[in-house]
Amino acid sequence: METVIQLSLVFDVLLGLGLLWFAWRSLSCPDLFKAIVLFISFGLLMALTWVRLNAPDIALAEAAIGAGLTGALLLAAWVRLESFDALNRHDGHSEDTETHEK
Amino acid sequence: MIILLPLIGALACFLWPRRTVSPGLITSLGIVICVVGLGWQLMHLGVQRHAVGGWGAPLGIDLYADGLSLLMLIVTALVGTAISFYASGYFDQAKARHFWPLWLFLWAALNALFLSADIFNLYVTLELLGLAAVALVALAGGADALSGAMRYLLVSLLGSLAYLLGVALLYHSFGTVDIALLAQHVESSPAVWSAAGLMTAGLLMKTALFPLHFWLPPAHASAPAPVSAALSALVVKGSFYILLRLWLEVFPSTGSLVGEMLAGLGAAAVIWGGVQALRQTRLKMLIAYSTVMQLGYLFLAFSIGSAIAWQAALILVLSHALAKAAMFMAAGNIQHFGGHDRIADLDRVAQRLPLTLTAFGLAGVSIMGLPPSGGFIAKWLLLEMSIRTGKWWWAGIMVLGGLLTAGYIFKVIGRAFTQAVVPHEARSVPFRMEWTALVLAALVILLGFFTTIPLTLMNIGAPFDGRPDG
Amino acid sequence: MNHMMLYALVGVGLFTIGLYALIVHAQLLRKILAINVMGSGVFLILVTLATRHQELLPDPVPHAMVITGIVVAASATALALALMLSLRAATGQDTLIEPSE
Amino acid sequence: MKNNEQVGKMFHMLLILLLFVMAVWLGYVVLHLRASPPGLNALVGTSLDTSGVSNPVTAVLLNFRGYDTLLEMGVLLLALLGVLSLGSASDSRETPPGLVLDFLSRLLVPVLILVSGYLLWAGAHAPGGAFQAGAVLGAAAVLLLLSGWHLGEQFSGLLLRAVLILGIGVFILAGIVLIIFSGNFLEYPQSLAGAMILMIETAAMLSIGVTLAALFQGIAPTGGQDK
Repeated sequence: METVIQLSLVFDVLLGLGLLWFAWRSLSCPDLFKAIVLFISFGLLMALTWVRLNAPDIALAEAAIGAGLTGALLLAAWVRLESFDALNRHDGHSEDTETHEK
Repeated sequence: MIILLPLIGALACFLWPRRTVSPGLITSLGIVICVVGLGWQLMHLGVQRHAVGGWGAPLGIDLYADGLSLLMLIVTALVGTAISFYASGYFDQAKARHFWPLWLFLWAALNALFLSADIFNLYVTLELLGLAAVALVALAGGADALSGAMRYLLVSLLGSLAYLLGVALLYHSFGTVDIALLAQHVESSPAVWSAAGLMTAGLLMKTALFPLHFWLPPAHASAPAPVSAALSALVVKGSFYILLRLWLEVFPSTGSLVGEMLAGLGAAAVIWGGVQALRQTRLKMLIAYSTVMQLGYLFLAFSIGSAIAWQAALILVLSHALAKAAMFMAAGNIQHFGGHDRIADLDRVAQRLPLTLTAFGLAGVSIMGLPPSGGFIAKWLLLEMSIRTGKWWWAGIMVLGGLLTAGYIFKVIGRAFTQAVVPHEARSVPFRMEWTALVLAALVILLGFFTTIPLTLMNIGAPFDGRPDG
Repeated sequence: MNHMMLYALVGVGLFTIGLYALIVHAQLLRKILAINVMGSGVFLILVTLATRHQELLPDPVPHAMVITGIVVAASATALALALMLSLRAATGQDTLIEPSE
Repeated sequence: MKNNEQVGKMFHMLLILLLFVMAVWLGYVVLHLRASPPGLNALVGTSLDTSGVSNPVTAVLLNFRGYDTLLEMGVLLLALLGVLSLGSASDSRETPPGLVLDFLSRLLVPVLILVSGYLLWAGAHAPGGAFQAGAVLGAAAVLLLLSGWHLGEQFSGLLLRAVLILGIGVFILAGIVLIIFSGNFLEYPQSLAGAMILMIETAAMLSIGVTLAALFQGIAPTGGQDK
């Protein structure tokens, strides 16, 4: 019994740290595409957290809407941004997106 | 139901995009009739409470209408109808099909907001309001408007999240999200302070109180004219209304440090907004900064705190809504007429658009707080109360603010009367666009003579007695 | 008090990280991500606080609120992304611009 | 220039400090909330029998706080209106769907539709419900879009718009009809509550699915069909 509680505590700590880590990486990594992928993984971790918190309804919503749909929208938007960049480069006045990064 | 009507209107406009104008106008008139009906109910039957779904708080959501909500609904109905008429002349076919559903959604959100008695439900209406407003700003197209809209969206979302976090803390402290029930239970604790702080900060952001006003001028100035009118006249008042409700009913505020702080920020907004408005070279930017400034006045009431001060603030809300809508419409006419809104090149508008300029002038009278106008009564009451409560420094701020306002209003009017050297390629302004602006401006002057009517109306249910009355 | 409260702290952390990133980063897509992370933090707090008593079933009201919140957040994100793309098409930038005179 | 940088750095440090203080304070507050949260748990429990569904979350979403959900559908539709009003400044770059994607969509779409139907049905008594089901349906539609199936001409059609507003429309209509019958907006009579909720949810699911797909179309690169 003791060990089960211990184990679940370890699991919770790991999951919590994982959430924070993914969020931080997603918001700070210089590559936008990676950031989006990290964000989607973050959403899936959130879904896992909802299950852990006894909230399966939210877990479903988060996985479907939070991670899935938002993720799809983000990726779609990213592709559009990239194609703008490609177009610009083609026209000769290339502009580097990464300059806006800190 | 006042909320449903615009919603249905919005849906109808979305469904049949080719003929949006007539359902839009019919809906506007319908809302006016509904609001009048609600007013009649309130006057004869007193405060109304409606339990949606029949559950009642705390399980369900309650709608609640007293004098305060009624007054806000009336302002919205008046200005909203004017905006509808104005917009029916302003937009071309392609824009109109997007404008009408969005605008009616915005109206629905406002009405829902003024009637809600549930802080989580208020969150949803805030989001509805914010998204509608942002989409409307973006309707103008062009880099300025899009950037303004984007900034507005981010600020609005941030404000909502801060507000929601406050809601979470309150819910878990007291197990309810109903305003009246919260008012009975709330006691001072760190959680309540944090909730109050978070919600206030979030709402201030949306109300654009100095120094959180940075997003307002670009968004309001770059939007299409009827939208600017709606934003400045109504949308910022929505979050102000929630602030008022919260501090009057939920959080014990009177005489506290927070009230003084809000009033201090308000005073800063008056000065800063005034100076910035004087410095602008574009008419719509000037009017937008004037909004920042006039919003500052409202927050002075948080320090003075007496019932009369609150009433004065609400009269100011009413007159500012009318006057500012008229001003933005006038600016829209000028822009439509000359194709630009550079103040330096405003010459000869006086001869060409006499109605528009009269509207601008009349609205200016109220904004400056000169008699006879609603703005005068409101500012006079505020002034008197601040001196009577011994807080004369606010009176000083108000006088200084009045001078600044006079400065920028005359800057515009003076320019408009100078002779032009180069004749403009002018487009004619639709008849109803000029008249709508004028009617609104005339209303605000009339308000100066009939201040007692809104005063009686807003006291139904005694929302300012500092006591919850749920 | 139980160790579920850990997640409330994580929620606070997410809210803070998101706010930091929102202010510091100029790129709009990043700001949108940041807002979403902040939202997740708020939702986490909203639900976790309901689990303070383990013997009770989880409180469904915050759950419903969070589902509402998730849908609202997704809608707002969609609008934000569309705005960002239009802005990009209009200005060639993916950051906010100062209003021109 | 250097001066500017230093000011920026100081501002940055100040920001971190402020946020840190905020986080610690919030953490403290969160951990020290009043020990006895009343919650609405008990109340939901006792009212659940009369709500027409046995999943408490669905009961809250569709019955007790159904009005929130109504407005929320409004938010969703509004977002779509906003996206549409921005118009697609899209480049007309068509990517032919890969073989894998094509195959995947053929296989997955029917499964997803089935899943969404199940989620909708299960929502009454188990985790699930209109939003989750709608999202899955939306995912199916997005897959279709990705594999080159365009909404195209129909997109501006009356039929599509009718489906988009179906959810909120049925919701409002139900509310108004219920005013007449029970005196309160959205007050379900007990015997019909289950059926009405299912009806509203079905309409909502369809609308949500199509709205989400349309949102995707509004943003996605392959969405532009105007050459």
